[in-house]
Amino acid sequence: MQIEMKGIEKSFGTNKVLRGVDFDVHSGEVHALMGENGAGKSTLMNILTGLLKKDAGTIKVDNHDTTYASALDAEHHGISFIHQEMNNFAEMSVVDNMFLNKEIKTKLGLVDQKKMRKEARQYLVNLGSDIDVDSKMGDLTVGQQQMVEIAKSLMINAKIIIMDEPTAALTENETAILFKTIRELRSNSVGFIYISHRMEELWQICDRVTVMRDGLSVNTYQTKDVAENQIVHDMVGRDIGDYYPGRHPHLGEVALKAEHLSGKKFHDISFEVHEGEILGFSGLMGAGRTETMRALFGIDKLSSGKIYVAGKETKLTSPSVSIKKGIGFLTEDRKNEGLITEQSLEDNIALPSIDTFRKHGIIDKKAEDKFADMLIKRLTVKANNAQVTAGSLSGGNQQKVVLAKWVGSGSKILILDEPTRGVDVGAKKEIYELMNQLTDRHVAIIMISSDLPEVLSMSDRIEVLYEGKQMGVINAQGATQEQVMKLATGGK
Amino acid sequence: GCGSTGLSNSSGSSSKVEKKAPKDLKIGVSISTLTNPAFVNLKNVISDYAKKHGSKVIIDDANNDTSKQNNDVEDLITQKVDALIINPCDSSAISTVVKKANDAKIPVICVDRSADSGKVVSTVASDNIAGGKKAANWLIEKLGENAKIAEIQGIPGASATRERGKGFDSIGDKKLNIVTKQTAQFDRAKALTVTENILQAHSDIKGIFAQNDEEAVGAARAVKAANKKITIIGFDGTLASLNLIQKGQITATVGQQWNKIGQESVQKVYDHYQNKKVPKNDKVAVKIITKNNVASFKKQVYNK
Amino acid sequence: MDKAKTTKKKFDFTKYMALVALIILVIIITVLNPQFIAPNNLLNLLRQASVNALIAFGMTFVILTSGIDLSVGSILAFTGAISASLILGGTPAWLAALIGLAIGALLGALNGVFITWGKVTPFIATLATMTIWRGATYVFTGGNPITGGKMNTSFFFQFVGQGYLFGIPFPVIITLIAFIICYVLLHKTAFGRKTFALGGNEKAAFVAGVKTKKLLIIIYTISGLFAALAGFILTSRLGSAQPDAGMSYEMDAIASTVIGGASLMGGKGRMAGTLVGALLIASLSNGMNLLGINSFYQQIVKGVVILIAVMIDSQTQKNRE
Amino acid sequence: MDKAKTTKKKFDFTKYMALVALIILVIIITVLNPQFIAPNNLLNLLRQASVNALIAFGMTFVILTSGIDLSVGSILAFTGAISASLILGGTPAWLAALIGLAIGALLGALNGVFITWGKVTPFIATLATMTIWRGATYVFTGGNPITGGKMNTSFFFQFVGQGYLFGIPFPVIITLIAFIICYVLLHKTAFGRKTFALGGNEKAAFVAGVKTKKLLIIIYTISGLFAALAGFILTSRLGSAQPDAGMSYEMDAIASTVIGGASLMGGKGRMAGTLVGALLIASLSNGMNLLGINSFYQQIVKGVVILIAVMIDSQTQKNRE
Ligand SMILES: Nc1ncnc2c1ncn2[C@@H]1O[C@H](COP(=O)(O)OP(=O)(O)OP(=O)(O)O)[C@@H](O)[C@H]1O
Ligand SMILES: Nc1ncnc2c1ncn2[C@@H]1O[C@H](COP(=O)(O)OP(=O)(O)OP(=O)(O)O)[C@@H](O)[C@H]1O
Ligand SMILES: [Mg+2]
Ligand SMILES: [Mg+2]
Repeated sequence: MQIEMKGIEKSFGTNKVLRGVDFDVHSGEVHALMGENGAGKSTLMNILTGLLKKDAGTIKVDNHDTTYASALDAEHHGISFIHQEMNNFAEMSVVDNMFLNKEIKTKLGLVDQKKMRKEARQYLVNLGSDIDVDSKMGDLTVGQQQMVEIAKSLMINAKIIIMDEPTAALTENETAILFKTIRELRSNSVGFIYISHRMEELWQICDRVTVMRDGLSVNTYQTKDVAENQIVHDMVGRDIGDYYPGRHPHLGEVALKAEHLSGKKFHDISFEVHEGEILGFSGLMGAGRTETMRALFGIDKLSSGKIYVAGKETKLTSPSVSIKKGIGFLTEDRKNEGLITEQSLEDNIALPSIDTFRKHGIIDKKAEDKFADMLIKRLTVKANNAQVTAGSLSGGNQQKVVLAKWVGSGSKILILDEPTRGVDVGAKKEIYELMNQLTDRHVAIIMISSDLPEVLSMSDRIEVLYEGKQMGVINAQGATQEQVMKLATGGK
Repeated sequence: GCGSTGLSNSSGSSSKVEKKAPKDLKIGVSISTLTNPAFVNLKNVISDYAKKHGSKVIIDDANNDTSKQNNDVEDLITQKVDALIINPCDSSAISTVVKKANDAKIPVICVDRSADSGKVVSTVASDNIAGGKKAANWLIEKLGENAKIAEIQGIPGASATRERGKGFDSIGDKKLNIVTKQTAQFDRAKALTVTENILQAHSDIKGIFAQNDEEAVGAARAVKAANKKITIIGFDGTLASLNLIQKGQITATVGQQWNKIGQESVQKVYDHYQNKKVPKNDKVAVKIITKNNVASFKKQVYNK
Repeated sequence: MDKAKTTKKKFDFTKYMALVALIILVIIITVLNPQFIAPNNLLNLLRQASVNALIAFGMTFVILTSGIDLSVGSILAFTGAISASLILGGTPAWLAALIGLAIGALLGALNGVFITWGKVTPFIATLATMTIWRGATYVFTGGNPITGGKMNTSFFFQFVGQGYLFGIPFPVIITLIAFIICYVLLHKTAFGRKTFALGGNEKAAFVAGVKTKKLLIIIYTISGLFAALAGFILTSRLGSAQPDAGMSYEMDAIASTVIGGASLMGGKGRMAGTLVGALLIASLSNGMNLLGINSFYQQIVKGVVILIAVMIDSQTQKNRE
Repeated sequence: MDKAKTTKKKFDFTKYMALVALIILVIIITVLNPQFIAPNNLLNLLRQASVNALIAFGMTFVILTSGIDLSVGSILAFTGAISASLILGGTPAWLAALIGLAIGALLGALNGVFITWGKVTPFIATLATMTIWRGATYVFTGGNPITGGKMNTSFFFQFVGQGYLFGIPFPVIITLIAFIICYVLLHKTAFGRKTFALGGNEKAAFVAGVKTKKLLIIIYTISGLFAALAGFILTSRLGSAQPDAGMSYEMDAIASTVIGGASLMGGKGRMAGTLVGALLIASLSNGMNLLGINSFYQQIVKGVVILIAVMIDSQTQKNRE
């Protein structure tokens, strides 16, 4: 199968998102699609699979002009789309998720649960997965959910599989399994369109890469013939050099100290972080890093342990208490816990500090406006003004808005959970620079990251967790990926 | 026979009533609503009278819901009461359970409203149609023919609304100038609002017929607030309206003799179990209550 | 054998909270008044439950989609009145019933259209149609019950609400059949899967090719249809179409569904749960009548029982997570 | 100056759909019956709107959190009955009013507790308490209105519902003051911001330090408080506490809020919109009374108007996106 898209254009209202994109893919290759947040990658794929209508351009499938009426139509023609945001049904079982809208029916027209179960299990086994097909989708880890999605593509005998940031939430292990699967399928002449913000994956798994910028396709390369710099340059339109700015910490007093923290998914975690320090938390997905920090911040219950803020023992029973103590928490789930997407940047940014704008009980709107404008400028959020809704921004800019609100609330201790997940390289660099600026002003940062190069480059020390237990702490200076991985996989 | 398919799952033949004294009787009472003072009073009269004679009473309240009432009566039948006193929400809808009671050979007395079909020992009721006619005639007498009046109707579809309206309109439509008919759902607050609005649209009306006393009370408040002199006649004879008649804020009401209705209905049960002859219909007279006779009526019905 | 065992999930106690509550209730009432479990009373109870149960079956589909249908009571009254007047006018009762059902389905579909194409939230759309069809019923009937005439002589008409088959009230049999159909439809067909999917994640369902608008319209159609079926049965039971029939029935239906474990957020619910919920509510009313509890207190007890039943359910759900 | 201009958004017509609808309605009614805009009638209309408006103000907060409060009518009746019986018993009217308000607030808080700690969805929690407090009202009053005695002689009691200040009915003045307080509270204070945040994304608000449980309880308390205030005014207007007062008032309040642009999904709504919604509903009833429209048709018209108003709103919202 051969797909050729030419001169694709698309506008949302007055916002012209695609301005003439050329892209092609054929069976048996993995073709990467790279580009900054908001470059239009997902939109292009939505057009290909019939979820959106193009304004102009042609799509040729095996040299025939083709427009799919719906995602289902595209699937019938062998094109499967694994979306960026998990499009599944948390309350339904794995089988039901896999067979939704393509149920196997008995002669009576009822669903043939037995047959569906058997087939579902078979597809998963083929992928080397032992997921229980009767368990609720919502009970699976993100990686397992991803596997189910891939099994779904196999189920329809897809000739072309589109993966939109599949590894953003996968563990190293799961990523390895995924890549193995992709390679196998590729050798069985399945084609892939592979969207990712992770540079290194280009050379691990992709044959060709097309770079998009501002709704245009800039260049297409054979990956073996191109260097990272070139891709980055094409993506952001300029050279950004090494996007890890490096660390030059000046450590102050101990800002936060945790002793023997235990909770649902972690046991006996102790650590301390100094003013001006970035303490990295590494580990495989599900290692319990998020749970530890959620409990520390007061979102979930801590079953035991002591916390000292600036040397004094403190009970952080709820986020509001933690905020008062000068702690901020950028959650890993931006959409559900970080932002109120329907509300303005200003409302979002001012929320944790809203009580400080009270003047005789009334909000001082002018002061609030100024505050929001100042933070938007300082964190270089790309937005027309502070009144646009948070949901209308690209991922990287949304992340900066979340950072802005914690910076604005005067946090002396910032917990950043996957701060650059789903964020393009340009924005990534800006976020790293921001982190450096903050530590220069004596803010203590705890950074959870599943991105090893990021942890190694941006932390001063690295705590490694494995299955809820603390495996050890590594000085980031001179540490290697192997060192971290060894601890993260439980090795000593 | 037709086996187990049919309209009834019990069968049998009728037999003579076995004599029972009041103190041996368990009487099931189903009242249409207990949120209307008139029916609360009816309930009290029935239960006082029955208890005075040593009978047991079980009282259910249908909440103005015909199908709840059917359920209630079925449940009373299950409890094997000796007699049913039913104050139907609706004459037609009650018939099916009356038939069930007939099947179970439980005598039924209907109060205030009749049952369209099924065997009823006796129906004790005020004559609502006659009451409506009386109200119309009284207004004509008081205000003259073709006087401009407003009619405030009850809950659409309720039998009291239909019958009182039917009686009133049968005369009023011809001999009075009914400028507007609006519903206030038998509700005091709604009657207040509706009357305010009616006074706005028709500032020259001379009289108001409210289909129950709750509405009359609401109307009276609106009239008083607007500083108007308008003749108001209600229906029921509740304490609240009798008090306002004494104060001159309501001119009159079509008074039902709840005490008589309640006592008679229980007495019919007793008579039935003494094998006495019980009249099929006991129309308890309604009468126009005005300032002149309100005191004695109040004494008679409420003992106040 | 062994394989089947491993795939079987372990017994999930929390799924049966409503049933446990029902059993406890039945035991309490029976202890206080043994007449409660007399076969005759149980048949009564089932018949009393049937109208609400039927409405609740339709409501279950609606609630699964995170919708709500407040208009069921008005549709019940409107279609009941139309069927009754058709019978009076000489239409064969079975045809009148069919026409009533068809109109119920149509009004349900209309709700669906307002919700999908009109983009009005279900609560408001059905609040509006509740008012409209109630008004229409009053206009149609002139506020009078429709009764008498051929309604008293038609065997079919009488049988539907008042008849017995093998000693079991016919409405109970209808409800049982309806339950089986709904159960299969919801839990054993592609339609049911799509309903769950739509309720769980409407966007994802759409992406997966579920025709969400069409599905929603069908679901509201089902709700309207069941309201009309309940309406015909009620009309037959009462021997009369009351213009104010079915008022506030939506609340009991919703309560039954939620007691049965459905979530108003959608995506969660079971037909058997709804049936149990409807039985619980009917047992409560019937039981309190048998116990001679003052009707004022009945309301309080009912509210408290609903609250407790739902609270136990949500607490156990929480612990499960 | 310049800066202020750039941050100002351009005039957003779609925000004022409800107002446009109200104006159109007023024009239509006035053309058909000019008495409608007689000052006297307008004052009447405002007074008639006040009870619903007060309830709707409280409901706006609730709906903003994606909640719902079905119990307002029962709280109104219950607190009205308690205040009235206190006055009869010799308590000074102002104290009776305060006690009524306090109980209303308490019952509201109880709703909040069931919803937050009990984890019951607002619809079901308040459906249950609606039943419970209605039953309690019947028990308390024995089904009889509470009236007469000191209620007729207390100036304060009479004045609240029936008095005039500068020629304006006192309930209207109370409503106006309540509106200003609610407006400021919702749009100008941290409390209001948090309410919007909670409605927009409860989890995100919690992480941002909003005490969501406490906030929800306060919001249901406000709703209960306003229901009680409306109850006292209604009791005073009627000179009597009716046990069935306030029945189904929740529906009008919800409709007012939604017509005013609030979304039942939470996070969206405006106090001024709610006021306009309440005025629209009151104008509709008042106007149809003035026009002498058959009460059966009044219901149909009301349903249709609600449907159209909300549909226009959601359609223009769609275009805006
Ligand atoms: N349905 C929509 N309506 C309006 N604008 C949209 C819509 N979908 C996408 N956009 C806008 O189109 C632009 C391109 O979005 P798209 O999701 O295609 O970016 P992307 O390249 O996939 O970014 P990311 O890497 O963050 O996933 C963005 O500015 C986005 O805000
Ligand atoms: N709020 C939540 N509700 C349900 N599941 C969650 C929640 N947060 C995390 N999980 C899941 O629980 C498991 C434990 O993840 P956790 O986030 O604690 O690990 P982690 O080490 O922080 O990993 P990472 O942050 O890389 O996801 C993961 O599979 C995750 O998807
Ligand atoms: Mg994307
Ligand atoms: Mg995590």
